[in-house]
Amino acid sequence: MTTHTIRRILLSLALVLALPVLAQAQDLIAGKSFGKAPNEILVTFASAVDRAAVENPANYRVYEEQDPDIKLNLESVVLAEDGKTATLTFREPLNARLPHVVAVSGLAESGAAASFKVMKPYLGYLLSILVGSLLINNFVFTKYLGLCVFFGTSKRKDTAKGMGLTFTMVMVVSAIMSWFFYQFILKPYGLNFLQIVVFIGLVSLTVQAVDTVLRKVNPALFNAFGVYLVLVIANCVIIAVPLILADNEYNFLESFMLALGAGGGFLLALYLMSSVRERMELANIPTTFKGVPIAFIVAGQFALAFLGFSGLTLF
Amino acid sequence: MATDKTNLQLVVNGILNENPIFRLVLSMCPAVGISTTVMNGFMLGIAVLFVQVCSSCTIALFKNVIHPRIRIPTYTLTIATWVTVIDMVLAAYLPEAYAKMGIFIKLIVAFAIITMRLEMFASKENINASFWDGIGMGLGFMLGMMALGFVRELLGMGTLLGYDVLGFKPMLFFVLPLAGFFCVGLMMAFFNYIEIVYKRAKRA
Amino acid sequence: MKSGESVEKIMWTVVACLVPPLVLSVFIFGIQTLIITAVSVASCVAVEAATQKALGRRITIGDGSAVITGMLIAFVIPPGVSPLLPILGAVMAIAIGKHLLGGIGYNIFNPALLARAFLLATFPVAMTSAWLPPLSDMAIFSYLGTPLDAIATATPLAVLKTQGLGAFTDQFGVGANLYTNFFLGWRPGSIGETSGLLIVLGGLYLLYRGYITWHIPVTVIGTIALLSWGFGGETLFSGDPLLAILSGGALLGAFFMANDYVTCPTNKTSQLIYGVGVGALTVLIRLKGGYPEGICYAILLMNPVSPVLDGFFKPKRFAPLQGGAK
Amino acid sequence: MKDILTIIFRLTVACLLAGLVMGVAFIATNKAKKHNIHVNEQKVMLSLLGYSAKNPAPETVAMHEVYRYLVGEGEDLAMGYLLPLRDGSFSFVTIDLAGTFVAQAPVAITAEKATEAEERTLAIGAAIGAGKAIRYADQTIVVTNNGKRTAYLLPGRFPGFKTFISAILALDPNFSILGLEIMEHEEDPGLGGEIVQNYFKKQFKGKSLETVKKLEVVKTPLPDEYRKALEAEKNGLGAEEVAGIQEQYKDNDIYALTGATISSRSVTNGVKAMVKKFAYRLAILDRVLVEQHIATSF
Repeated sequence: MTTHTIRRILLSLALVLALPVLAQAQDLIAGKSFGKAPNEILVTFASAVDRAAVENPANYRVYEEQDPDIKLNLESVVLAEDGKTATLTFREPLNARLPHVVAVSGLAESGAAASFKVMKPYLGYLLSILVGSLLINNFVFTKYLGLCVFFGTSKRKDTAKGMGLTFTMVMVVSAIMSWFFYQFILKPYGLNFLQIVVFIGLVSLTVQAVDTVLRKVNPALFNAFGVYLVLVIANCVIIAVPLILADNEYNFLESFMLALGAGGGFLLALYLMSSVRERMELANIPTTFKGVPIAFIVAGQFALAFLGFSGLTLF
Repeated sequence: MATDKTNLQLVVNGILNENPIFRLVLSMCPAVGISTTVMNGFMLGIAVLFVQVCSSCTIALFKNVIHPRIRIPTYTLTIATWVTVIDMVLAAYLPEAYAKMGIFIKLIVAFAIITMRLEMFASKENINASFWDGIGMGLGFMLGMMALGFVRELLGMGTLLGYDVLGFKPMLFFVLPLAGFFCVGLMMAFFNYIEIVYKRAKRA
Repeated sequence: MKSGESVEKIMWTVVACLVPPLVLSVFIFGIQTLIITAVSVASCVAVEAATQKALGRRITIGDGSAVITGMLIAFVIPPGVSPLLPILGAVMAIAIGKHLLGGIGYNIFNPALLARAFLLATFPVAMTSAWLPPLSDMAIFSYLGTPLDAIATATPLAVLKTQGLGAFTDQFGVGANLYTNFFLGWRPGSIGETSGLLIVLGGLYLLYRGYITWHIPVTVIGTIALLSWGFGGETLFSGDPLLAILSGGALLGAFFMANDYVTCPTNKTSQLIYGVGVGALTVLIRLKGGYPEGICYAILLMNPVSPVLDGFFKPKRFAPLQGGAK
Repeated sequence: MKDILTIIFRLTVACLLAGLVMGVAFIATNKAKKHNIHVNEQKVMLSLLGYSAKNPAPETVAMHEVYRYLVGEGEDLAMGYLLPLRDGSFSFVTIDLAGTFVAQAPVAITAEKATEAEERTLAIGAAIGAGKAIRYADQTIVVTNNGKRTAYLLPGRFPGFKTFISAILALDPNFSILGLEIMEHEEDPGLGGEIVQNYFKKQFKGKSLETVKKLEVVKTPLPDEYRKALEAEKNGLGAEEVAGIQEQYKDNDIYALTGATISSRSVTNGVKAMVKKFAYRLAILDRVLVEQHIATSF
């Protein structure tokens, strides 16, 4: 146990120590990104650089972060007219989903070297988690979770709004708590098998806390939303989110985005469904289909429409 | 209060009158999500049956010592414990089936049906009745899942329990999870129809 | 419906507007398209009659709404598919999409597009590959009985998506020649994707008669053009807006599907927002999504938003208009 | 007050009971779980090598697991391999990025514990000394028969159309592909999901290293006779006939799945990268082993 902990601390220390190296590179490099073509990396230098040195592919060493021993085949480097932006063209397409490391040497007169990471922007990744759980993998229409509550509370728009908002709130709070518990208690001590009990306990606790606080602080709001709180516990989305977080080893921000997206997606689904169901009240629906069966059929049609988002990659 | 129903009536009640999927409209998520084959339905059914029976018996056994104010947390704890147990057992001994169920095994913990049965039945009845009620509910769920699985596997893949029956795949649509919405809706309507016809026949 | 004319008359006018593109497509792809359309229309009418009879309602196949749905289903699926597909599509569109929800005027999603989404999920291979190359010699019977694999080709948008711009210009040319071909319909695609000219003419006639209003078609096409110009190219504002409008089903969707009376909002302001939504989602799916063409899903995704929009801009509860399902 | 005390007391007892039940179940199942996962993997691997229940692997066949690590010291990176030695012990060999031998250190670990990631990390850490950070990279299984190498098994993961695809690739000693098995994927059913079908994944069989290096995806339809040969199990084609057809197509590109070019391309590129990287690294490792006279068990 102890050696393990020490090793972990050492590892993080090594990472921190490596940071200045990366930071140093910042002085020389103003910007870097993957190019529009699949086999390009664009590098912008902070100041004008020696053209001959920049355009010499031998000065570069580019590899995928996970495979530092395998150098990628750099075909050519072209410096733009402004003398600052260089386009690195490779013989084969790059895998832009993985971070790449570019090490440059012998550039300026002092022979300055720089090593930096090229990867898709992290903010884009966070946003794609949010949009992913909101639309692309909408928990109701494409993951088929939380259906009992979904069908139960989507009859009226007001109910749907109340339920959706309460739900999103509880979801975010409980997901964050679960994340802390998972990262700092369950995982380090090998108690993964207690996941279910701990997560459901945290959810109940959150619901109870929100209930108490709301009752004291804003009784009006409590009267409006209090009834939904009990329903939240019986909803599988709320327990699914922590389980997914644990499975995917998301970090704090990513977990927050996922919870927000899942809650927002649930709210969206509920709201759309409720306005559709209000409209359907006037319709002459066959007796055997009245109520829940027709709601299922409509939800199925929603799911067909949501297939349109499948395969969407935003960033 | 003790139930006046016989054990058999309790079981039949769970399967027909109060079928968790088609009549009580509870625990719909797996009914839509993973009822793609008979085997999936059976496996999840077994897990639910196990959790329902164990939780019902546990609660019926301890009903006198459970403090009424912490009733619900106790139920949740009980269910979560048994779900954890079945989760670990399936992961260890049936890894392939477990992989197919994915997250749904763990989600049994949030099945409204189980909590509801504990609150409405097991907390008031003796162990024997609770056991048979649990069996009825579990079987009702399992049979509902298997009926859905039957339709979807046959129409979607042309197989039953993995054996090729039709020799061709009629409509891929039915194995897509979203077809679950349509299948559940149509089957529910079908059972409503049967009920109407049955009542009419009884009156006549 | 703004004009005081009868539902039947409007419906049959719409049908008439859809006939010229159909006739043209017979010359482009052969008699196959006519067979598919006939099967589709016949099965829609049959399913409508059967469901109405089973539900004990008045049979209204004479009003032309089922005919329109049938034609539109045929217009949005590849012409090389088996005739079984439009039959299944008809069941989805008419029985499940329309009559279970209360019949004409009460459907939430556009029935023809629902059928397309359903078929695409059920027969992904046929629905994405059974396109026919345009005939060069007017031999309209050429493809009859030929196995699908031997003739299947790819639509311009699919080529653009999977093989890039280079392959696209190789196959379909550049500049004025490309636009003319696309405008006249000389390219692989579904019936509704072929001749932009005839679709626009049909749409303009409906506008002239006052059967549809300009709000939705203009906003849909405008948004598609604007966003494709902005984001469709290598750099910002270098996309090709004209190509974006002419390729795929953008025109058919804008004129004949997005403004279907039942599934679009009734209020003018909501219609404008709705049109922008359809256009934006179309471009989003085309550029970033998993499918080459997005207008089908864009309209389906905006359909359930229309009651929400109407609720925002028209505080009074409204009753669905009678009739007008397309 | 008394009420609260009773509640707390009963809740504690309930939690203890629940903990007891779960703990017992955990202890009872944990070993079986690990064992079964291992057995499953072995089964897939053996089937890739052509062994099955009817045709079991002979006793002389052995699998040797080689774990690759990234070793970091300050900002320098190097490759580290945990190798099983002929005498049954383990050794950690560090090779720098240019391919020169750096260090060798004996690792105190048993064969059984070597299969567990945590145990390995601890043992290697102890062996190479402080100041160095290690990160697990991947694992290769070298298969020997009577001490001669017969195959390499490479578990790998690469991006697909939707999420990651994980697969096991089997190579012969000349790096020709013996087989490919898709373990996990989330591609669309009916489209990209078809990558698990024999008519797709068996196309990779028999491709030599040279072919794989240039492997592309073509959109022409899969020829009928080839498809029949690929699905020989289903239609009972004779082994010789199958071999003949396979031979004829062995240098061809991969025929894309209809409607799922992106998934087909993902798998092809993934396989390509796996084979190329492995061939490159193994050449270096083998050279170092010979130079340093390290007697590995394979």
